[in-house]
Amino acid sequence: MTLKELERIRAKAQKELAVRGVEISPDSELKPPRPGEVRVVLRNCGQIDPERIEDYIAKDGYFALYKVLNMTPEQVIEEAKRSGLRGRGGAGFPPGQKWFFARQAVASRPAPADGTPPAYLICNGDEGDPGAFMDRAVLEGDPNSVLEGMAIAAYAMGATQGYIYVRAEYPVAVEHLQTAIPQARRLGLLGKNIFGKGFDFDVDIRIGAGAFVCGEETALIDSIEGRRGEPRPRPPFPAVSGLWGKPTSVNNVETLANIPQIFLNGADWFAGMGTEKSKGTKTFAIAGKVKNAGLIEVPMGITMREIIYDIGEGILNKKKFKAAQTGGPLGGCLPAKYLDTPIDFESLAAAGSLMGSGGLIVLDENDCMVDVARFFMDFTQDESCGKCPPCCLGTKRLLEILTRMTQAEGTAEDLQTIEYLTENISTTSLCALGQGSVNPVVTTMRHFRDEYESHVYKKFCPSGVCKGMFHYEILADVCNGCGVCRKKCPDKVIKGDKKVVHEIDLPNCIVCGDCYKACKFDAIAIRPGPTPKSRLPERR
Amino acid sequence: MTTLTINGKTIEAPGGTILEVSQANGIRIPTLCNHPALAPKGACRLCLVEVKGSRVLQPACTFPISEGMEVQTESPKVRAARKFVLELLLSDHPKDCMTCEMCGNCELQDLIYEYGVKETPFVGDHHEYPLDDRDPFILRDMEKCIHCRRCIRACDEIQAVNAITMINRGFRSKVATSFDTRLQDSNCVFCGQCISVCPTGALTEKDSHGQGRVWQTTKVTTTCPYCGVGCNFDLNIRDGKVVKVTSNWNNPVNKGALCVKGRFGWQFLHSPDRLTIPLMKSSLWKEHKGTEGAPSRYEGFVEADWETALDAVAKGLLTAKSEDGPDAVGILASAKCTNEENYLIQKLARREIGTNNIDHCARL
Amino acid sequence: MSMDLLAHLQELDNLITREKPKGGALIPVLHQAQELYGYLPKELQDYIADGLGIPQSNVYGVVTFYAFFTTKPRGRHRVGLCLGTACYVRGNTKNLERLSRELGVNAGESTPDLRYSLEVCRCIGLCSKAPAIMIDKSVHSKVQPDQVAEILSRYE
Amino acid sequence: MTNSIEDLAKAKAFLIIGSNTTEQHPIIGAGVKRAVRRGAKLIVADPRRIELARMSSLHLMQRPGSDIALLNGLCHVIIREGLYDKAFVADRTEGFEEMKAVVDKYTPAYVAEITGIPAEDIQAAARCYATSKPAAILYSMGITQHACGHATVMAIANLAMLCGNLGVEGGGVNPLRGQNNVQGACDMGGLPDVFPGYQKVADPILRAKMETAWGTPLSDKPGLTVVEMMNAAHTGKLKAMYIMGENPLVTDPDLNHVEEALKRLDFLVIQDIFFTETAALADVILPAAAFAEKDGTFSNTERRVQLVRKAVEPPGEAKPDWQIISAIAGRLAGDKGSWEYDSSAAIMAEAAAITPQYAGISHKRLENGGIQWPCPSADHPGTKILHLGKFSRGLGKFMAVESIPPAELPDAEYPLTLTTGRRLQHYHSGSMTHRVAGLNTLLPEERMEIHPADAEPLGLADGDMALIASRRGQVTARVQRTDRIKPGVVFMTFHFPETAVNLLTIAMLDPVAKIPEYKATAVRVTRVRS
Repeated sequence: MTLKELERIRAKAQKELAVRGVEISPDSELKPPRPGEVRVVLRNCGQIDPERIEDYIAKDGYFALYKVLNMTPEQVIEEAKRSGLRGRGGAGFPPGQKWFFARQAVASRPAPADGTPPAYLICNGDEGDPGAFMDRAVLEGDPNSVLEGMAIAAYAMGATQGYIYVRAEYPVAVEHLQTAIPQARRLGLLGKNIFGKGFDFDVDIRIGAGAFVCGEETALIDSIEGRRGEPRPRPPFPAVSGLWGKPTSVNNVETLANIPQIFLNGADWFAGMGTEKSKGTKTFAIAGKVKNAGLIEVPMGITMREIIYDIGEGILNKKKFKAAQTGGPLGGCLPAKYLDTPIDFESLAAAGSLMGSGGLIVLDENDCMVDVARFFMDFTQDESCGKCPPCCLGTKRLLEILTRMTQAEGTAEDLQTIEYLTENISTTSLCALGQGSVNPVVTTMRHFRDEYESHVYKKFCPSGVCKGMFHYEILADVCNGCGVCRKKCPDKVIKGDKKVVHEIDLPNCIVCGDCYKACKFDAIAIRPGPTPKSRLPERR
Repeated sequence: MTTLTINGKTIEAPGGTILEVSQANGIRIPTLCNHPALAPKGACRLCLVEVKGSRVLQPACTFPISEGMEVQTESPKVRAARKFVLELLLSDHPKDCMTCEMCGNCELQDLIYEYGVKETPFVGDHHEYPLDDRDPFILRDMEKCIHCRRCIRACDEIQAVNAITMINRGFRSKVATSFDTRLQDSNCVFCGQCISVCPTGALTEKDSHGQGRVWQTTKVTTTCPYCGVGCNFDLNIRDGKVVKVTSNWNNPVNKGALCVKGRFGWQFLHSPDRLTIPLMKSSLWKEHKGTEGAPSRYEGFVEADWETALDAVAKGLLTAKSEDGPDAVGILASAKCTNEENYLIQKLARREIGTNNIDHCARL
Repeated sequence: MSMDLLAHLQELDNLITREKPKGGALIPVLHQAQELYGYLPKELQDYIADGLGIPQSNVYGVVTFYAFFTTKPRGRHRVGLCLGTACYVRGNTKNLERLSRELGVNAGESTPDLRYSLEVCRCIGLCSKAPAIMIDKSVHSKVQPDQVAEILSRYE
Repeated sequence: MTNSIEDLAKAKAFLIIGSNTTEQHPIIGAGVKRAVRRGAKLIVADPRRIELARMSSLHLMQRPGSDIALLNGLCHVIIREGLYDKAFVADRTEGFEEMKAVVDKYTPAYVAEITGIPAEDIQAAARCYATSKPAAILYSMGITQHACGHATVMAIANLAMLCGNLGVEGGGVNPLRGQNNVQGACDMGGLPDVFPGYQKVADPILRAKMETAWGTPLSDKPGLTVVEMMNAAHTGKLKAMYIMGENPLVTDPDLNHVEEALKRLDFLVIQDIFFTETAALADVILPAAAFAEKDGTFSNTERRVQLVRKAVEPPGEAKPDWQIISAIAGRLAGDKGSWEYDSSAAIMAEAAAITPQYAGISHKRLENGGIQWPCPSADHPGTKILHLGKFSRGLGKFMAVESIPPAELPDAEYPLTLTTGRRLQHYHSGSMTHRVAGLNTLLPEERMEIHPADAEPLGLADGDMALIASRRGQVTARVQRTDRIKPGVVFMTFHFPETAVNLLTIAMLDPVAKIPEYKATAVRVTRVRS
């Protein structure tokens, strides 16, 4: 492949794409850009056919790689650093740094005699955070941008073999990569002596098998090596001793998808976006109790209010905003008072949460924060690898306490024990999963302690979630006897004639909540105390 | 040389981990998953220390020292963290130390004691496994397993057998064979190396249960009587009887490793079948003593006193020598006996009988 | 060697010879072996262990670590209910209760006729379509409890 | 062993021939496995697919008794392809040309015919061994227990010298000795032709030295070996035997012959810790102490002399063998005083004084760990590797040897070849291990390994009882069908007296080493109707 050929392919493909066009399916989570959005990572998603490398080239694909191969690796690392790009996987560590350390490690050891690669570049596509799906969107919609990013990263750090680790839960993403990689090879954009610059690089796909912890880089490395994905203590860092003991850089999908753009448009262009410490754009997956859920990409520093109310068009059925859960299971729940703080790595961390991979789940007044904490603890506990006691046993104990609380069995000591556990788990656990696992609990305890106390002291779940800790009451002064609730009630325990105030036959009410959801006049209220029939849901 | 400070004390070391350097300088750091014969794992979190500039506590067993590093191994923060980990471990551990085979020889028990853990503040599920006594020699009480994986690593790093591994994930994980079968149904070779590194009562020598507490037994280092490798091990003795064989880690031949015969093949010593008194053919006894003699448990043999037996032996050998010459006598030394004994018996043959008809089963 | 191992022995052998030279072959082999046989019984795991020169225990350790692998036969149709955050707060637990009732099995189990197996999965990235259910490779978004029966009926 | 057990970690390649290392020498076996996992190459030559074969880069399944052909074949390829260590051969050896001339006809094709190993495997093995340095050769009874055992050992030495693998760390020719102190028993002169330290009884100077030391004239006529003694007893030349700690009625070849021989003795003394099969034929039985009941030393397979310490009292009136021997010798000498030793340390002191290799060894020194002989003086650290820099005889001599077929080849009447060996769970005649309950649980009875291809026509299913007959006797054993073993070969151990495999074996001896041919006996197998 030469620049000339690449340009010829681009010209041809651009014409052809203009005629053909590509339309987005209406139910896609990726709607056309909304006001306030700036698309860098998602720019091609839905704009091109992901299974045609020519389409990607039409959008200047692989021109960044050509440019990079005419620079020295040191210059590439410098440029990446200058752009201010920080890892999008969660920790926010600058990829340029990772490449730099890896490159040093490669230089510090003799070239392998057995012909094995001197170093590896791994693309972490094990997008495990519940509520985050931007990596899937990119891998499905624009796989080549990730491959090009990988090639550039590999050149910078000195790797000749790359692995892209994708969740088994993403079959389409895998398919599209399985198409994209051979296409890139055929055009000589992967393989030996790329662009005749003597740079070799190829990519293999590794499919995950359902273990959240494999998102942690050392666990991911073990998994690629064919073992149980159990994090190892660092040091040694992967940059020094990673995959099969070789220097290795693990970068996240979104991070790598940014790279080609940075080298096409220059570090300054990228650094021009975002805040002082967090440059560029960030994708967010908005979901939960928000009207216009979906995937967006916005400049760093935008406020949560803009995301939820402007782009997300506000809360579903006129409910009140209670909290935004950001950063997945290792992130936290932020109350209304943070709506106007600009979102970047620092501010979220300061608030006790995490940028994470950019999941943003909106919770409303009917979400119980104790139950949400229990939900996340159930998740991390289930996903804990079991290697170190603080995570394996600590999260188990936390889960047990939170479960008791949501079952009206919480005690005052439990509140202290929770604090004791969270404090120590975060400082003694081996890996980020264990250390961060407590954040959902810590943040809800900090911002919604009243809900915990209500559960413990009043045995009352004010949000009407924890079965057996509340009941419904029809407010006589509000009910207009429209009868909607009566019709909705599955067990037919709501009595009342048309236009007459209705009444719930409490002893027989199973507290399913259908009436509460159905009532358009907020005439049904959540009250303390269980009903005889309100049973507990089975817990897994 | 690297200079660092540990607990304010300036230390120079050529390199290594915080744990190694601390130990070399007489600073004790508690460990559970660490074992001198195994590669460090950093899993149990007992050896956590404060490293200045690091957000979280770091495991001393894997953390390499570096120039100017400042380490605290006993700060309140560190001790609190270790106590926390111990409380967690205790929340999923039987509290039957009084009847536990390892009582007094249990690393967990010692640390629970040292860190003053009286009661665990955590109530909740704990593992419930039946005592696994389906196999010979090795008794597995997985409720006492603290998941330090020393057994798994010994089976892998020392024996290269890999009969056991960690199965399942998180709280459900367990040390087991493929499909959690009996050891007999796996490729286990019953070397017992797993027992030798287990810090608790999870893995113990089945045949030694109740035979003696660690403080009731004495250890005698000796050389294995089986194959030609010449492994060393420690005989554990109580009341003049061998009750157990344990690894002897510091010898160049086997470095603590043993095979099934070396570790478990000692029971023949106290077999009721042992010969305990000289025996003579009844007829021979009569010839010498003119009496019937005391019947023995072996047909055709009577029990003899040493004097008579030895005289009879001397007479028998001398008769053959005098009647048919020295080479009418043949003597077999033994590859099972000591050098000294083999020296003596060949000297006996050559010097007292005057024959070179001396051999042993070297070739068998 | 039992019949059901012999069933795809040729493919299995090819697969092992193809993957073995690459590093870290075990997980790819397990993936494809599970495709071939539907599940990973001991005999199959031991055969793979032998073929790749990996201890049997390690293979089992890996199989039981990853949620995706199963040692029990699974239904023709894999009903995956997402309990990621979005789906959870959007009430997918109700759908789970309904699914269990309709199929008469708990999460992680298969129907006796091996038509369906019910699995709970952690976020399949369909958050904007929550609550979501994935059956085999097709997605059902914004599912309401009363739709469950009808959706199931589409899978023979 | 020319080298040390620790050394194995440094080997880049192993050739393991006639040794089921992980079962017979488990700790060395584990060392080999660790080395292989770290990337060392492994060639296994064995008629059975033993555990190590499964992790080997090459498994050569030779016919029992065809080892010389194989080894010569390896030398042939290495010489033909110029892969040998020319400097080493030139500077440190002699007889290369003669050897070259002999191995010349052992082309891979020719060797393939004799051994049944594919020619290309023979070439691959030769290249592998020659090109990875250092490379260690491990062998055991699978080599020595043949009528051609001694010659085979020389063929092994040829191969090692050819590639300069002697006198180097991680290399060497390493026989793995079967018993805990077989090395020591030989060192101490428990052999018919040598005094302690392998000093020839026929050598007048050495004999004179011993005569002075012991103050009496000594016989210059080399004595009889075990099997020769049995023959002599059979023919009436041998009248009396004194047997210490051995059980020939299980362990020796051609047991019917042995039993008859022992019965014909006028006088038999057995000194043991158990009432063995042989003891039943004795006139006097003397109860001895076991290893844990006495002090002394064992010498292991790497020539390391190590302490054995008394931990418990012998049962009843049993005594340490050394005390019994002195008591008898004193009576024979007619002067008990002349044979009184106050400790086994004192005996070692006397032995060390006349055994050059042990000159620097004393119990006191051994307190701080074993010492590998040769250890010529009290300040000598011992010798980890033999032949460093130079061979004991100066130049290493290539000994050209021709392939010699086993004494008894399979024929129409006895179509299968029986090869015998050991298993992990039991030991020798089992007098010790059969008294350990757990070991019996793990391996309760003998099982004859036979290839399905041989078992099928005989109608033998797994677990059937089979009658195994040779020209000398017959036994019955349970059948284990397995492709672990080469077709045409069956395998049994001698651990189970009730299945005394040595009723079958042939007392054919190696002309030099006088080792019986345990590893190749022609047998016939038939199904036993139950």
